Amino acid sequence: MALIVDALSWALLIAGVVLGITGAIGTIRFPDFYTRVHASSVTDTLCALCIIAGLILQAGFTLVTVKLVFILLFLWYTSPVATHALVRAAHHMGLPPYLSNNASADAQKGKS
Amino acid sequence: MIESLINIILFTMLAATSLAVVRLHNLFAITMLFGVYSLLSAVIFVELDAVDVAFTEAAVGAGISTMLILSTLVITGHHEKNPKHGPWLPLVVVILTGAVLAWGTLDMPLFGSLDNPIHQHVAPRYIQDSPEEIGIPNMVTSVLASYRGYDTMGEVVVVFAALIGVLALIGINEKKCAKRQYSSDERPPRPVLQVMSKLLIPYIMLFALYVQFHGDFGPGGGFQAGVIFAAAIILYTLTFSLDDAFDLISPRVLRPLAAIGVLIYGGTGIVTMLLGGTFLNYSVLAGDPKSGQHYGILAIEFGVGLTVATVMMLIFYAFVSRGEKGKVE
Amino acid sequence: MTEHLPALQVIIPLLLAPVVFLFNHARLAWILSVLVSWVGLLISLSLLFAVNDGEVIRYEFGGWEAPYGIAYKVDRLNALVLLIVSAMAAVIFPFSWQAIQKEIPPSLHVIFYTALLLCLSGLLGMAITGDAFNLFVFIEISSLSTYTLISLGKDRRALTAAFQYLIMGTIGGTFILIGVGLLYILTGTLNMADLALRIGEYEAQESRTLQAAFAFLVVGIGLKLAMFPLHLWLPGAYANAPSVVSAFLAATATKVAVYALLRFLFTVFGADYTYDGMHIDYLFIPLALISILFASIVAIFQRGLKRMLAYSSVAQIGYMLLGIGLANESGLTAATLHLFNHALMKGALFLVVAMIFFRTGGTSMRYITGLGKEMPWTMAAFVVAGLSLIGVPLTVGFISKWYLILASIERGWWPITIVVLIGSLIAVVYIWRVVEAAYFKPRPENMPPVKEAPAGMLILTWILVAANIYFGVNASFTAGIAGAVAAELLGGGV
Amino acid sequence: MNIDFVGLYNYWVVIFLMMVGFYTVIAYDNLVKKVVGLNIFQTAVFMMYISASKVDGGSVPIYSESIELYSNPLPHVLILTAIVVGVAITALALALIIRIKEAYGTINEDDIIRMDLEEDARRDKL
Repeated sequence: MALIVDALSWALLIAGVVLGITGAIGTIRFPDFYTRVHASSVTDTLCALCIIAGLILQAGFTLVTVKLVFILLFLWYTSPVATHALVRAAHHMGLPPYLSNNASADAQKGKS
Repeated sequence: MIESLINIILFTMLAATSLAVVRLHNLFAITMLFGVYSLLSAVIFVELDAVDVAFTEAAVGAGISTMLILSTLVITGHHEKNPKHGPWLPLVVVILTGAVLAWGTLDMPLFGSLDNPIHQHVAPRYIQDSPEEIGIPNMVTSVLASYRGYDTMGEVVVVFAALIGVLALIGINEKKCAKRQYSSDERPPRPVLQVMSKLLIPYIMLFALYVQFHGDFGPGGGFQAGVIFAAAIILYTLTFSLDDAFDLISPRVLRPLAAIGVLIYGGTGIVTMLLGGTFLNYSVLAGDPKSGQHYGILAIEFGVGLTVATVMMLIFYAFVSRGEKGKVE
Repeated sequence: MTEHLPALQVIIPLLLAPVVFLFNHARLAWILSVLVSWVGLLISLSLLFAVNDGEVIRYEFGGWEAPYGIAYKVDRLNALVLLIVSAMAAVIFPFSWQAIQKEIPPSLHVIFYTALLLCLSGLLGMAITGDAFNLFVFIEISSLSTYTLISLGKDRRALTAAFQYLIMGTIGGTFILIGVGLLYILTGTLNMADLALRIGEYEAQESRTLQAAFAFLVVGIGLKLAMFPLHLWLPGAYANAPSVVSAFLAATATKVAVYALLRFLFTVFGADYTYDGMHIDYLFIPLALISILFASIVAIFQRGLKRMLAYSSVAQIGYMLLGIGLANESGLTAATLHLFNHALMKGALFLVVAMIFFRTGGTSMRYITGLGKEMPWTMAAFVVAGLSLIGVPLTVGFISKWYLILASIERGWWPITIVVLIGSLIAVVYIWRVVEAAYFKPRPENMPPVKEAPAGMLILTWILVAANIYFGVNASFTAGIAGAVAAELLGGGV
Repeated sequence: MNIDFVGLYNYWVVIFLMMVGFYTVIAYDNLVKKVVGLNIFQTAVFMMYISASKVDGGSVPIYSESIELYSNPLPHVLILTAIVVGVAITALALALIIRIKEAYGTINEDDIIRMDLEEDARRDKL
């Protein structure tokens, strides 16, 4: 039983780490601001879920579990709002999104 | 082994981040990277067992400092001119100094060894006796509030002095804006943000109270609690408007509270003096020295929390009102 | 209550600052500050008399014994510096009310007094504490309030001067923090007396870490006391701050920094390590000589009176460093004595500047021309204090220089004597420029007529001028204390 | 001399950070960037203290019956104070920068020095 829990927890942790790295790569490699925000949101959601679930399995069911669940809840609550605020601010500043090939020149201008 | 590896990796990341901060020219980007740098420092502090410090660094370095730099950039603009003179002279000075220093470290006591003199002389007393003498498990709080309580009072006065400086320099413009909050085009309503932060703010305040009163048992204390409480009001100001925040907590209320916080701390010391102890000797506050210590720490932590929270809010108000409403008349 | 005197010395101004801020009433703030400064003077006098026979007063905060808690320790050196700071406050605080009416907008008067009280308590706390980290905390209290006070100056340059001082002061403060940290890493304690006991082992080993700590502390404190190549912040800060602030800072801030240097060099590291191990004399003597000559010459060419006096301060700090560098009892006596004497003369000179500003609205040479007839008492005070700065016999300036010359002859380095004399001659030149303009040139046509300064301001300035002469004629009290301090410092021990 | 890499690495990074901060303060003209540099410089010192407080195998200094070995709590207390001092200085410095911007119209040190010199030259003509 302990072995299964341990294996599951490690699987979750590794999945979380992979997702986190994916998000980081996306944030660097994607072409413009909006797509980058999109990439980074992976780390806030599924990556956070996997890592915290993995940690819960590691810690066993104690007070720490409750705290971890709270962390997850607040993370899920706040990061979409923060992303929303970020994108909204960028939109209001007049940053054009990267659309199709003929619009891309404008996007490049807006970014620089 | 794995601990040393984590340690080395984290420190290397910190060094890399600092280089990135220096090499960038957009001040907004520098500020955000500086926030990252602070968070990374906080992680290192956790890894080195300094949880209270990590908490403070995260709240102050990544939170308040970044916030203040951003609100300054709103006023000053965020493009750095290219420096006209070459970087060589400062670079040579810096590399030489660094080399001399690195040479000087070679016979430093090694990292992590229990035999180091730093762990031998004064520290064991705090570790072994403070749970008995003070009666609270968090040794950092014991040392902070009791053994070296006078330093902490100085720290509160430093915060107060910063407030005095900011008020002297930029002041808080309390004049109301002529109703532009929700109607004008440049500042449309923000339903998502406003609803969500309304839901969040009570929890932030609750957490601040928890940190304030749980500081004896876990990481936290007056300083961290004060910053978190101020963060709730800052969030409110950002999602609503400065005028709404002034209606909620007016600077006129906050100003005296900042002074009162310092006076609560000092007053505790005066009371202990009158009761026959030396300044800040809480043991005389009650018949039993241990409960005396408890009352004393409770009182001074409250003073710290009050001053820090009010000063942080006031400084934030000062910066934002300068940006939005211009000079104080 | 007498056993609490060391704590009360610092705590009364420290806690009155928030009280003043709370009442938010300018005149009340001034009255309270004046009362506090006078009470502070009484406390420091009684402390000085209590320790004058060589006794040491200790005070343990929180009731924790010394290396575990923070302790104050008052010996003759502490008491002397406390007396300098609180005596200057006792004269300058009453003076300030009229002076700030013309220099600081009324809405900031309460804030000005809050910052002034914080600065006073910071300086007093630096001068009395026996704990190395507590010293850092009080350095920062005084520095933060000093930046605020300087930035209250009228000209926009006050802002840049305050910013420059903030950057250099923070680097200095951080260097001190590094030095203290290295000492703590080596010994595991922060109490100065305890450090002195535990440091010997590393001194014998020639530990590099200890040498680094020494260097950081000397450079850090050197930034705070405007040691010659690190003095760049000082002229701008003194020249652009409100006049009262310049007077208070010139008379106290650098003195307290010199005290901190003495405390670390002699009490913590010990005279043997300082001179024989680290050869601080080879560093200080050349720096001191350069600063005496260079800063004095630069002072001649300054347009503004305040800037001139600021450069003269850099030169005077050179005399103190020279006294430390000469490494004998007369030299240290001269340095200690000059702390007191320089406070008296610079305090008086800057108060004169404040009065000139009060009546004419400016302090550059243009405004001084022909003032000898219009403001006779003010300019007479300037002349007497100026003579003291030059080092004319029967003034305090002479006593300090006398001991310096004595020390250089004892050490067998008579060329130093010549430099000291040349320094005095240059001082004659820059003081004479002002005297010439004030007495021997007519008032320019386009300048409005001026009246003599108000009696209250004059009386306070003349108290300092009289002290310049009194302690110059009868130096036995101050020289006695300075001599005992010097013997104690060189003898090591705590 | 036998150099212990792991035992001294932290201090070397501390020195590196200090020098990065120091370089930022002296080599750049933008005042905000100087303040950021100052902060990096101070953080480096925090790292030095906290590195020294760590004991191998030690634990967070919060008393618990099951734990024997704790890290040293005293440097934590000192650095808490130092962090607060740091933010106080940052706030004051930024307020000064705002005023400088309003008074000079720029926050570039070179330009400020130039404007001051020009002003001096004008006053000399008077």
